[in-house]
Amino acid sequence: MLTVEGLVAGYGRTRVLHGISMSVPDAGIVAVLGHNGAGKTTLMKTIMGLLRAQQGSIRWNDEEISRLAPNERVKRGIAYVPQGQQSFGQLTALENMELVAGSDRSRAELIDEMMDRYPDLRRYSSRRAELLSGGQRQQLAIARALLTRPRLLILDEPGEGIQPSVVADIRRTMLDLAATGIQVLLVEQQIDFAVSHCTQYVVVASGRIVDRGEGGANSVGQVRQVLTI
Amino acid sequence: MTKIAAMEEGQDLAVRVKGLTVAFGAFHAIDDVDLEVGGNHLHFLIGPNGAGKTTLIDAITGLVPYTGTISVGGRALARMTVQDIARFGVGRTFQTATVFERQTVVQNLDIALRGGRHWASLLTLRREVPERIEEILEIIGLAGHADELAGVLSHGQKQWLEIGMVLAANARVILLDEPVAGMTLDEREATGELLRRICPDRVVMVVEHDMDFMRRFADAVTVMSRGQVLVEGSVEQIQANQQVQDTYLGVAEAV
Amino acid sequence: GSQVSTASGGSASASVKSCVDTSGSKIKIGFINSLSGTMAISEKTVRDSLDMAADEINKSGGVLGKQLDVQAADGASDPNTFAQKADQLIRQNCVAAVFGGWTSASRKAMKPVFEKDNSLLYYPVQYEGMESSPNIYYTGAAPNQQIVPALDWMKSKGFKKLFLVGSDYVFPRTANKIIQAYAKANGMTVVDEQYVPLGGTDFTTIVNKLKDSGADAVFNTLNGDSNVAFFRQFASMGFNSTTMPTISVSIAEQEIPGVGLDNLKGQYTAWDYYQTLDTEQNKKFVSDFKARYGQDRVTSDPMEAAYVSLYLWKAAVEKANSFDVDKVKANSDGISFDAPEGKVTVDGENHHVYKTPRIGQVNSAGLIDTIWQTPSPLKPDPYLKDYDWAKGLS
Amino acid sequence: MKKTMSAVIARRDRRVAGPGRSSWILFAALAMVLALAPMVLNQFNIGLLAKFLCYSMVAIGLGLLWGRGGVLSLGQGVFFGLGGYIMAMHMQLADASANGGSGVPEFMSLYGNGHVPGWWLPFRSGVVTLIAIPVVPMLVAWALGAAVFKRRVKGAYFSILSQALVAAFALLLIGAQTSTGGSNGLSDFTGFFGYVLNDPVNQRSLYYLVLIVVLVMLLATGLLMYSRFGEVLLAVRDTEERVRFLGYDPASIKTAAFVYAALLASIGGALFVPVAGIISPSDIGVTPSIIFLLGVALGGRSTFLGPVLGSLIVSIAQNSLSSAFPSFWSYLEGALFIVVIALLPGGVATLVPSIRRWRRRVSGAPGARGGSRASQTDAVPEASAGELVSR
Amino acid sequence: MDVVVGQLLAGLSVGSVLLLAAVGMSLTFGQMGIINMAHGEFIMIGAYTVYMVQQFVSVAALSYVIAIPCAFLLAAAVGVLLEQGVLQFMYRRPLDTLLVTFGVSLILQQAARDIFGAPAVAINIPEFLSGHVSLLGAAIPVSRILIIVLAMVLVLLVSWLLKATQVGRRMRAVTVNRELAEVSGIPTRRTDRLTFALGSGLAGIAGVAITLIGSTTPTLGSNYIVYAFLVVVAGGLSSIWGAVIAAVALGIVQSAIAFGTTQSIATWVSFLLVVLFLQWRPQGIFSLKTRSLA
Ligand SMILES: Nc1ncnc2c1ncn2[C@@H]1O[C@H](COP(=O)(O)OP(=O)(O)OP(=O)(O)O)[C@@H](O)[C@H]1O
Ligand SMILES: Nc1ncnc2c1ncn2[C@@H]1O[C@H](COP(=O)(O)OP(=O)(O)OP(=O)(O)O)[C@@H](O)[C@H]1O
Ligand SMILES: [Mg+2]
Ligand SMILES: [Mg+2]
Repeated sequence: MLTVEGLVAGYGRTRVLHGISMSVPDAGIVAVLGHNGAGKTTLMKTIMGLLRAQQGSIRWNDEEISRLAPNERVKRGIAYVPQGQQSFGQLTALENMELVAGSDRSRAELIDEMMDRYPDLRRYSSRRAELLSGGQRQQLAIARALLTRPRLLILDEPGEGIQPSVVADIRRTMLDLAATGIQVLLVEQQIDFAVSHCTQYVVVASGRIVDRGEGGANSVGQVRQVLTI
Repeated sequence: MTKIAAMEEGQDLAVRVKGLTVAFGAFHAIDDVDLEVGGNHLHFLIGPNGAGKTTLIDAITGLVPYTGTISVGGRALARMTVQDIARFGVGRTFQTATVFERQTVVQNLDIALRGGRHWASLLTLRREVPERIEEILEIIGLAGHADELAGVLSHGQKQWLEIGMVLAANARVILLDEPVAGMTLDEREATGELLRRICPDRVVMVVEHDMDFMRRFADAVTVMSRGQVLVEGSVEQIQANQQVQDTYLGVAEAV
Repeated sequence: GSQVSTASGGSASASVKSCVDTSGSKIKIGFINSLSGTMAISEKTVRDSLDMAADEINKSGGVLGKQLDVQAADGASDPNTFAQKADQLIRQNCVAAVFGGWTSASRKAMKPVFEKDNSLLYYPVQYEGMESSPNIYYTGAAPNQQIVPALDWMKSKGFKKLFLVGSDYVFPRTANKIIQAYAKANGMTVVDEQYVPLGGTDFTTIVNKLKDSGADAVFNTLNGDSNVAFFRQFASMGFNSTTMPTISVSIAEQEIPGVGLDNLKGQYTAWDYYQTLDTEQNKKFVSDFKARYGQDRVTSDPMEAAYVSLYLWKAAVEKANSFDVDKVKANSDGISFDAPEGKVTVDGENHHVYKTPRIGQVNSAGLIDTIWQTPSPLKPDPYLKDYDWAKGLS
Repeated sequence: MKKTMSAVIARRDRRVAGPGRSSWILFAALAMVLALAPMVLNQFNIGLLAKFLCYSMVAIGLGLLWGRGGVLSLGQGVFFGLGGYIMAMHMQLADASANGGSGVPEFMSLYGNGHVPGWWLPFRSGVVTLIAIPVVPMLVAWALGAAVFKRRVKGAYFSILSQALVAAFALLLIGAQTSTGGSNGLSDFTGFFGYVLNDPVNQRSLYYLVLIVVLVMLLATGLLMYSRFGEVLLAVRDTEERVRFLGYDPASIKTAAFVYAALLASIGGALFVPVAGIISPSDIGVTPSIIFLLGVALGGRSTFLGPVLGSLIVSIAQNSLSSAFPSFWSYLEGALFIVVIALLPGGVATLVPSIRRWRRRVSGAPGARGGSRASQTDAVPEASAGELVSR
Repeated sequence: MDVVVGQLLAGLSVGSVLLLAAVGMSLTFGQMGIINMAHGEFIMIGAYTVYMVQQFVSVAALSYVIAIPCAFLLAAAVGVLLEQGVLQFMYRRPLDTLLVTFGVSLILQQAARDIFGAPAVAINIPEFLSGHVSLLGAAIPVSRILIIVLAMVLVLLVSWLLKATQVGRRMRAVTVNRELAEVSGIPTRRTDRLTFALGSGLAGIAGVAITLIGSTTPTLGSNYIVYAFLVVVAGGLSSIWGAVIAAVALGIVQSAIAFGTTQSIATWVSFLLVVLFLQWRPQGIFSLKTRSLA
């Protein structure tokens, strides 16, 4: 269970988040929606520890983690797929995966599993990541996150720049994961999909939560309305 | 510095690609592609990840070496440098928005506006915000952010700024690499309208994975796959194509 | 301002007014040595012996009854800094005379300053010669008091084929020109002449060349650190003092441990002073120095020449009974001093001093024994005017 | 969105490029102080100040090249040296032929064969010399810049190359002893274009000449910095490849800045010779070339006046501290590099706005967040727009 | 013939010294992007370690055996101090590290001068290292052979570490994308420190070896720094094998020129050759193509 309370954060002197409170329950998907520049990515970065929380608390399974280094948070079971198809450009696709997976045998199997899921990663496993296409890199990023065996997976617009069939696949993966008890925190622009499949949603505007509610197809209209205002 | 005369108003602008091959070692990212993109409409380029769409744009803008010919408005681009192609009037945006993060929005646009002008104009001071930039600021909806550093803009705002820069540079051929990725529905709508507005008298080619967006705005579509052109045609034709559904759209879209 | 006229452009010096203050109980003098940078290694030792001399003089009543007030400057191993600091010492600190400098570059840089300000510099290091300034006294060896005697000695030992190795700067290049001329006139041949950049440590090629050259001796004008690398390479290719005698003109006592006694034992040097000299004055000098700076310290030729320079100035001032530069100069000729190296005498004509050239050999204690010396102090001849073979040199 | 007219004007105002009013006031004050300095300083110190001003010319050029263009040149000594040696050769030849002399500089007869090498001869002419001082270094910089930048050698690569070049240049000078004076360099000058160098009145005139040159350079650099060229240069620094797609050739832009910096360095070197009376390889080697950067960094590398002020401060500090405490100065110099670059990357100049901001915050004045002037924000060169925490 | 062999060997040995000086740098500069101007001073620390060890251990050979790990640790410790104290705040502006570390080098040099004095200190070289062996008719000093071997061992070690171990992968990943590394669960701070310590430690070992051929003075390292940078740059940052080729080529070219002309000209020409080489291959011998615009 991830609980965020009164979170205030920003870049240098500019505040972006003005007191965000929300929580991700032990099972299910929480969708974060909002316009460009609303602060969604900033919120994810703060939860991961890339940005310091100036105020407020971040609790993960009854532990205060807002002072921990990002890699410590990963160790505790939070994984993050940042926006923008990021990967370690100079390393090959395989090295990218080995990097987070360690070296014991079960991990090797896990990598194999990932490559089954995303065949391009197998095909181009020895190509340097920066030479991959945007979509291939995104698949790699998700694979990397899953390799840390997270209990909470944070996805920042995972479908961005991905071909529709793979997006569908990613979504399926996500729903599968959610079904196996992994919590998912999803930033998404595709309101229809996000709202209808999530358990809860929040709408962020100018660094504040302006609306929240239960997920489901019925809520789509409501969210649409909030977002067009 | 060789002077490249920019394309003129009313000139035939069409981008013609013939027998284009881009090879990285033994791997052909683009393999013998023929393509023609005409002016005055929104041309979409879609295809699976890794199909070679970005590489195609790279080739047109002079970033990667290739064999075959690419011409714009009848002029072959081979052997022109990146900057000469840009001066000639070919503008592009990038899959991950690249703007001058530590300069303000106005400065970004001003730099774009000056590209390719006579060097002496670089020695002048910017005494006020040029009219054209004010206009563009309104068009791209960043008037309220004019004095902010581009680095603090959100992802989507940066993409708008990039489009604005291409407009400021007065590009006649505009190649956009996933311009609406990460935008909300209404922002996509706005961007689409924006593209509609700029496309008369220009060639606008958009690479996109957002099918709703494509359906709504595309006048013509080219589908690439594995470095080759799969099909070309209208939105309806594309959607009806079985191959496109298999390799690209997948089940989810078919639903 | 004044333009250069057809009359003498450089004689502005006569009109320069000195600001030296002789009214109080103290008189200011300046020491200028590199305390930082690459030359600090050598020049610091000179500063030490200058300090000692100043203290001695002050203890024994000063100069003309005035205590020496030392103004210290750092030349930072940089000619331009030497020039600037010398100017500062003269015009800002108003010193009566300045002592120091080491490299030719530093001296060349300071020379115009002393001439324009009409002040005095005492320069304590052996050098390449071909110079004499009305405002500088050179208390180190002129070429005829070091290089030429070394060559005479080599000739007497029957060395015929010389291999020259040096650092790439003025002193080695000029010294080697002299050697070439000497060899030509004396039936010797120079089989090769090699230079490394200052501070260079790569001697593989040079030693390979030496091996194939058929030389029977090496004349070494390498500076400082390069000697270490040279002698290491030299030794590891199987050379030693018997298979390939080497005479060095820049290795003094203090450099021996760093170069490595094993590599140097039995090799030859040419100087005018060694710590082992058996004179009363030297015994006192060495023991005073050790008492002051530590028993493990050694003394060397430039240190001694610096120490002597302060006493020579004192003697000239006292003879002139004035600190005035022109008067000191007028009274300098023939001034002599019983130095640790023996009697030294100022030559008023060329501003150098009479000194006794000595060939030394590195002993197993890491000091240098005198194995040959001229019977009496030699008249300095910076331009080698008295040597026929040197006619074409200047 | 509706705005009142005044708000629009105010906004436009802020978007106009150029140094702020306080910079001009500071500039005027600096010019004033330096112009009046000879009234209070003695002759020796005037000479010293002139020398420091010559160094600061190199710094001004670096401010544009490094601060704006992000090109860290460790090789400005090459250009300082070119200017210096060209001037020195002329002065040597002029001295040697004055008073019916042989026309051969003394060191050539001492170390060489007594002939003036052919490539010295053009510099007998004062006109050729005055043309060569700007032209030769600019050509060298252009050739180098065009070659290197065109091949997209940048960042650390360029810095290291430039360092190697200056090392090679110094070696060349030292090696060519008979024609360059070797490590001794060239010194012992009496006249400067017909004027006796040693004359106090002439020395004062020389000081004013140097001062005027510095002020002109400052003005020119300031204008360049805030011109569109300056903005493009900044863009090239941050995202070099991106500007290509807007029709610029980043190599040309960087080369232009490099050539400009070379020009200033060369003039600095040329004036240094009559002022200091000597030029030698140790004035232009690896270390001096890096020390030039210290002043620039201290004053604020991308500010208008920072480089000059910083380099004057460093020169004065070095001069006053190195004699008294030679080892202390080495430590201090090292510490300055560390502290300034690591903690104050914008130089002391950036302290001013942050102090002002702090004062405003303390006094609780409204609009404390306002002033997002471009000139203020980009004074912090590398601090990323989003300062992320790292433990 | 034996002249050619002799010069080739000479070149090889010169090259291996350069390589030794550059191995550590290929980690700190090549991998981390830190332009460590104080690298030469880490070499110097290694050299003085030999001197210090010899104060307690009089058997020369033994003292060298002890000095190698000591030098590694000492240089690594100073490296960690530097990384912790300053460099960790500067990963976002790599070019600035050049100047900061230049400051550090000034301080370390002066400190050495104050502690050990300016003149070269006496170092005892093991008896068996001061001879030479004949190879194909040319003589080559034993110490040089040792240096060649040492350089090769270190290179192999480093390249194995980078390519084949998890630690090595992490080292590379952290420089590529620091933030991404952090959120991927890599302990970036620890990795940085480790990489820098390793690079500095290797410089220390190089220092031990360099006492065999030159003098041990406070400025010892600064003689090698410009060259070491050139070697890494010409080799290409991404690969240590590039540095190997560059160092050996530079060594051989330099020896060849030195044989025909003088050492000064050789030094000068080899600088220019590197500049020209970079004209031809701007990213070094082994370069990576990249798609990114930054
Ligand atoms: N590095 C930064 N430095 C300063 N301000 C920033 C930075 N990154 C973002 N911001 C500011 O924070 C605000 C929120 O940005 P954020 O990236 O969190 O938005 P978002 O909701 O993720 O938008 P998008 O949907 O476009 O990704 C933006 O308006 C922007 O001005
Ligand atoms: N420099 C390069 N070296 C090797 N392979 C490359 C290089 N650049 C691109 N590729 C490969 O070429 C193929 C096409 O890449 P491209 O970026 O054009 O795809 P794309 O169609 O834009 O995909 P996406 O929609 O995911 O952005 C990919 O498989 C990519 O890995
Ligand atoms: Mg976002
Ligand atoms: Mg793409």
